[in-house]
Amino acid sequence: MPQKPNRVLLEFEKPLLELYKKIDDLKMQDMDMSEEIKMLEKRIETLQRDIFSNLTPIQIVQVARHIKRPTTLDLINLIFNDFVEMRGDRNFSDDPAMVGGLAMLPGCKKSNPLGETIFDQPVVLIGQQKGSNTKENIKRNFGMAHPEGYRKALRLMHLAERFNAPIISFIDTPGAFCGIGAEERGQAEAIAKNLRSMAGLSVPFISIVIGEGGSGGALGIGMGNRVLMLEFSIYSVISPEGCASILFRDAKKAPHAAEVSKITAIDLLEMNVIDEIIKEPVGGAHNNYKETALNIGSAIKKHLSDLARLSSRELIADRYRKYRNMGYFTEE
Amino acid sequence: MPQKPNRVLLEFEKPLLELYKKIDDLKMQDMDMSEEIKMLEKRIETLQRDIFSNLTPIQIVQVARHIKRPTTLDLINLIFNDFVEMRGDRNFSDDPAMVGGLAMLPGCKKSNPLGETIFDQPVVLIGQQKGSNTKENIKRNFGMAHPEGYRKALRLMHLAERFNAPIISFIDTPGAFCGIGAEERGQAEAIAKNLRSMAGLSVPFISIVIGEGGSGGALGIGMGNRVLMLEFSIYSVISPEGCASILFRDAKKAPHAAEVSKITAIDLLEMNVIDEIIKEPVGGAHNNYKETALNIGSAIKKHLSDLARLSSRELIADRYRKYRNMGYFTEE
Amino acid sequence: MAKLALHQWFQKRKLEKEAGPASERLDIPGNLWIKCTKCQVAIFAKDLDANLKVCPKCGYHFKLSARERIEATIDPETFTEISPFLHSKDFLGFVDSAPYSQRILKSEEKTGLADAIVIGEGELHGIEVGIGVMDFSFMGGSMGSVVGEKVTRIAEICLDKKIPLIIFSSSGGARMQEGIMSLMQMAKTSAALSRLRSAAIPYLSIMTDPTTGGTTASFAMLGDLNIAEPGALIGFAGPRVIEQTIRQKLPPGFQRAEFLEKHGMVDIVSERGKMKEELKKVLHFFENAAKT
Amino acid sequence: MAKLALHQWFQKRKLEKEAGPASERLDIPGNLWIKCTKCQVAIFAKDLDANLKVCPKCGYHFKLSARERIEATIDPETFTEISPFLHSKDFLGFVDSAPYSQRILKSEEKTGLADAIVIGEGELHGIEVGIGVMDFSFMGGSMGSVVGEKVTRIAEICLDKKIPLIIFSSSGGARMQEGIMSLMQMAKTSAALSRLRSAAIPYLSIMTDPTTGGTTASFAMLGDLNIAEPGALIGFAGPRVIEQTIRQKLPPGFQRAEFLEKHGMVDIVSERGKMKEELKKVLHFFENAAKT
Ligand SMILES: [Zn+2]
Ligand SMILES: [Zn+2]
Repeated sequence: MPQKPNRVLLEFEKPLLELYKKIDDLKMQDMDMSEEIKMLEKRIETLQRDIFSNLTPIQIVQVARHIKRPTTLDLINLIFNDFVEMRGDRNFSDDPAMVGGLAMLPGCKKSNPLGETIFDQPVVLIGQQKGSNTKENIKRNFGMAHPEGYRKALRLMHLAERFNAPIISFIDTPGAFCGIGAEERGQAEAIAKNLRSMAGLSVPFISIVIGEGGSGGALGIGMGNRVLMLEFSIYSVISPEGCASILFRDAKKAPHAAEVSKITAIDLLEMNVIDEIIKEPVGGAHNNYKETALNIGSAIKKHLSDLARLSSRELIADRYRKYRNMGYFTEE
Repeated sequence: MPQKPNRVLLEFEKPLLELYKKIDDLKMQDMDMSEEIKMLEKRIETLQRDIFSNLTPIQIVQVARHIKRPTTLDLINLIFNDFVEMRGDRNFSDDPAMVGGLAMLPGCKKSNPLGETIFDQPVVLIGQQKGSNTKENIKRNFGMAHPEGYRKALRLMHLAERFNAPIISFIDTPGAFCGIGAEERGQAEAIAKNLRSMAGLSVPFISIVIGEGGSGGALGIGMGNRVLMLEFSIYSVISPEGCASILFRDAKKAPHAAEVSKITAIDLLEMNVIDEIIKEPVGGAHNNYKETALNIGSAIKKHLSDLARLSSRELIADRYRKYRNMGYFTEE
Repeated sequence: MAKLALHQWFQKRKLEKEAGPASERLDIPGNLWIKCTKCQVAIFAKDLDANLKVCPKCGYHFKLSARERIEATIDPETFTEISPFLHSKDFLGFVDSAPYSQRILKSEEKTGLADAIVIGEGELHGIEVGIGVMDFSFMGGSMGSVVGEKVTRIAEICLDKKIPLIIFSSSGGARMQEGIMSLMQMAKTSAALSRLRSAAIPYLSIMTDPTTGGTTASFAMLGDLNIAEPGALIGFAGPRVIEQTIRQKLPPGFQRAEFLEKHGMVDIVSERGKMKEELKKVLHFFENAAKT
Repeated sequence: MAKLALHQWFQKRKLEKEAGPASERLDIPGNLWIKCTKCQVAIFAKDLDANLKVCPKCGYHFKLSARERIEATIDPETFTEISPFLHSKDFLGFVDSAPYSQRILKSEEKTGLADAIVIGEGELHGIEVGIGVMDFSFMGGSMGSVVGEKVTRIAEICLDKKIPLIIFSSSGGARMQEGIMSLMQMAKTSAALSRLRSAAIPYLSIMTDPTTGGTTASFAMLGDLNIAEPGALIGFAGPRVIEQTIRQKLPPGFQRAEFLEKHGMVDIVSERGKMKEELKKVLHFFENAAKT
């Protein structure tokens, strides 16, 4: 007997529940119901498309944090070949909340007089790593890195620079971890040093927010020449809950905080904080890992090919210009 | 009533005891005995000169470890001006067994067409720090640094490089500390990284063994373009006691181990491991801090002025040549 | 008063001083006597000022305003303010208990500053420097677009003129009313410092009470020397946030300047009274290193 | 046999294999059956060899000789040994329970090696590499002048030919019979690696059981990737020295490869059977990075 799928539906996806149930029922029957099932699946897709094209900011927050949302390692394994994970900061420990290593990006294109060559591009990868269940999340500290995570990332960035490989960072964290050990070992120092170092990197650097872009913890690996965001991911200086409880003195006002703080991909594109939005499959990235990976892979290739035209000096200047221009003020 | 001085005499200095006692007695008397005292002091000096010109290796070990021997900070304060101590490895902690900072070396000379200019040379200082009594020694961990000590030293070396200041290191350690924390935080990694980094330093670098040069812990800050040694200091791959108990299976054979391992300044000069021996005052460095500091200061100035003629590239090449040539082997 | 440049303010203050008691004194409760926050002793206001606002009894360091800090640090008559008329923009139309635009106006009135930092050029014991001084009384020293822009400008000026940069931090972190833009100021300021570093221009960071959040995790931690005032609270997360996260009390002294020194993040903890002398020694070193 | 270069040894071994059972087998007690050091299970010698000397039951990694390691790592018929005739010199005239010169001779006879490392060039999955392999059975893999010189030579060759360097370490540390000169090999080898690093030539360090002392505190820890075999003891000080210093028992797993991985010192802990594949992936990355 076929098992019922382990679906995690968000509050606003509840309208889908009935349709899913119908499909499940049809599948239990002895007769061939594949035609009916197909029709139902189409209706689900239409409904999903409908729902996901009208999400409120707080609903996007929920999608961005979805327990089944593809993680950094999920995407790495789908997008790249021959991933070699590298561990440790060479100082204190290996932080499971931050992963990274070497990999090959297949299918890159280079134009030359004779036409186009297709080749595998060596890249250095870094990213925060969440778990897909509670046990994994505990091991990964819910994607909240300690200073040693940021120092591991920095080690990998310097390695990339030495060997002239582009860097791709995957951002997915509620924030850098807050705790006694993190403060003792210099969480602020680690992030600050990463920011300064990223500014000076001589290789192409692309950062992609794939879920939660939580404040300094996200930015700590996020100063790419290009910053991309998955359609239903968020990027903010503070979580909507944190913002609500500090500024509105009421954690329940998180939906309002999400609204006014402008943390969705569309808002950030408008403010030029990010460069491109990467489309998600119908129903969100968790509904189709492969399609998500495909979309991200294409975006990486496009931007890498753009950045390949810049010299080291130009890459640094490009990055400086980008961040130099951030801010709104008047001068009179 | 004048106090009796707090003298620490080594076993082989015992012949001096009687003379010291006589002086003390004379000082207690009501009459003016200064002439007699002067004579006795002369006899002491002669005897000291005699004793110290015939020290065995294990006796030199004792002088090198003398509790009253001037420490790194003692010497820094006597040789340099405006010392600014800098703390911390920006990673984990500040290691009191390793000190360092910025200072000015007064009285440096530069030749130019119009004659000689005298100027203050900015230098970056690093060194292991022992205590002058048990309490201080506990605070300083007897001059045995943890990985964070080596990482602090590395931070200072990189700072020196960035600002084009020569580096002077003072070596005085029984060795890098052996313990659980030291292993956990990568004692071997920290020392190894320092060795590689020192090899590539673009600024003049002088290392001076001022007391105990204990193995990798000493070398971890000791890869100068010039390596100097105070007359009664030692430099070895393992302590005589360690060598005796491992190779001769009897810790009491330390005097023999000291003998055969060739660990004194004269031995090391012969093997070209060091470049110069700095004379100590009569009776050893602990008998006259000022004279010791003066001698070290002169040596530093001489070698700095030599090294000032080399470009960054030449400094690195000079250092490479120096260490590249170390070793005895045959090839047939 | 909001649009008063600092040199004008000094001028005004001089006139006021000559005319009678400075009106700024009025915002200290009781005017003449001040109770020490730490040891509770009553201190005559004039004595406290004469002691650079350090309690003569217990050594507690009261907060200094940006102007007081500049007076205590830069040689008299040598300070020139830069970009005094940069103002925040309420580009999100952000309203919490009050609209952001009103908050800004209120802070301007209260402090006489245009935002939470003053930047300028001046001399310290005769050595030319670029300086930035944050002021906690302007919205808790929070970093928004103006703080980020001014830190970047003074860094660029130092790069251009090849003079050292000194920044005194005092900040509760990012200015949430500017959303993601406040976060991006961390990237912007760190990028500016990256250029200084590549050009071997010295940068001294002095952290005062309190320095937390995005300020600590960007320019405040990036000094060639990191210096702190005694007892200053310095951290990534604020202590309350950490207590909520780990659900336990924090040990005494946690996140204080001395704690950071012990943990390797700060080179020097220097009393306010000795700070200028300490800076002079360091600047003198760098000045001579650049010459040789 | 002491003066036999490795390619000659391979040749000899090939002949012996064709002629009958290899004489080297005789030094394994009982010849046919070997008891696992860890799980005590009896393993048929041929099976152990076929499994790269990893216990099929518990995964315990027996030590490999330099020659076995090269066979397991470098493509057949591609290895060329370099400097096979470098010999230690007893320049101190050092005598402990035996004169150093006699110890060397004995080790040469026992191992068929000239010192505790073999270096050479070869291919790994078709990628040209320089390789150094230490052999613990030669005076505990201790590093004296010859080890230092050979590590330096192979590094210089890799620099010259722009090919990656791979070193398998297995060492008790410095060779005390060479006094200070053994210490100086740490400086010498690290300086050679500094040149490789500046030239962006990849260096992979593989630490096998045991790697301690001066070897760990120099070239073994300096890989662009640090790799280790499971269960390998890796440390600065040996466990006995630490126990004597701190006067307490060490926790289980202390200083083992997995411990170092947890503490951030090792990138990859790789089983012997997967090592070559792992190295291939890494080398492939670097080869392509150098091209683009
Ligand atoms: Zn007080
Ligand atoms: Zn077994």
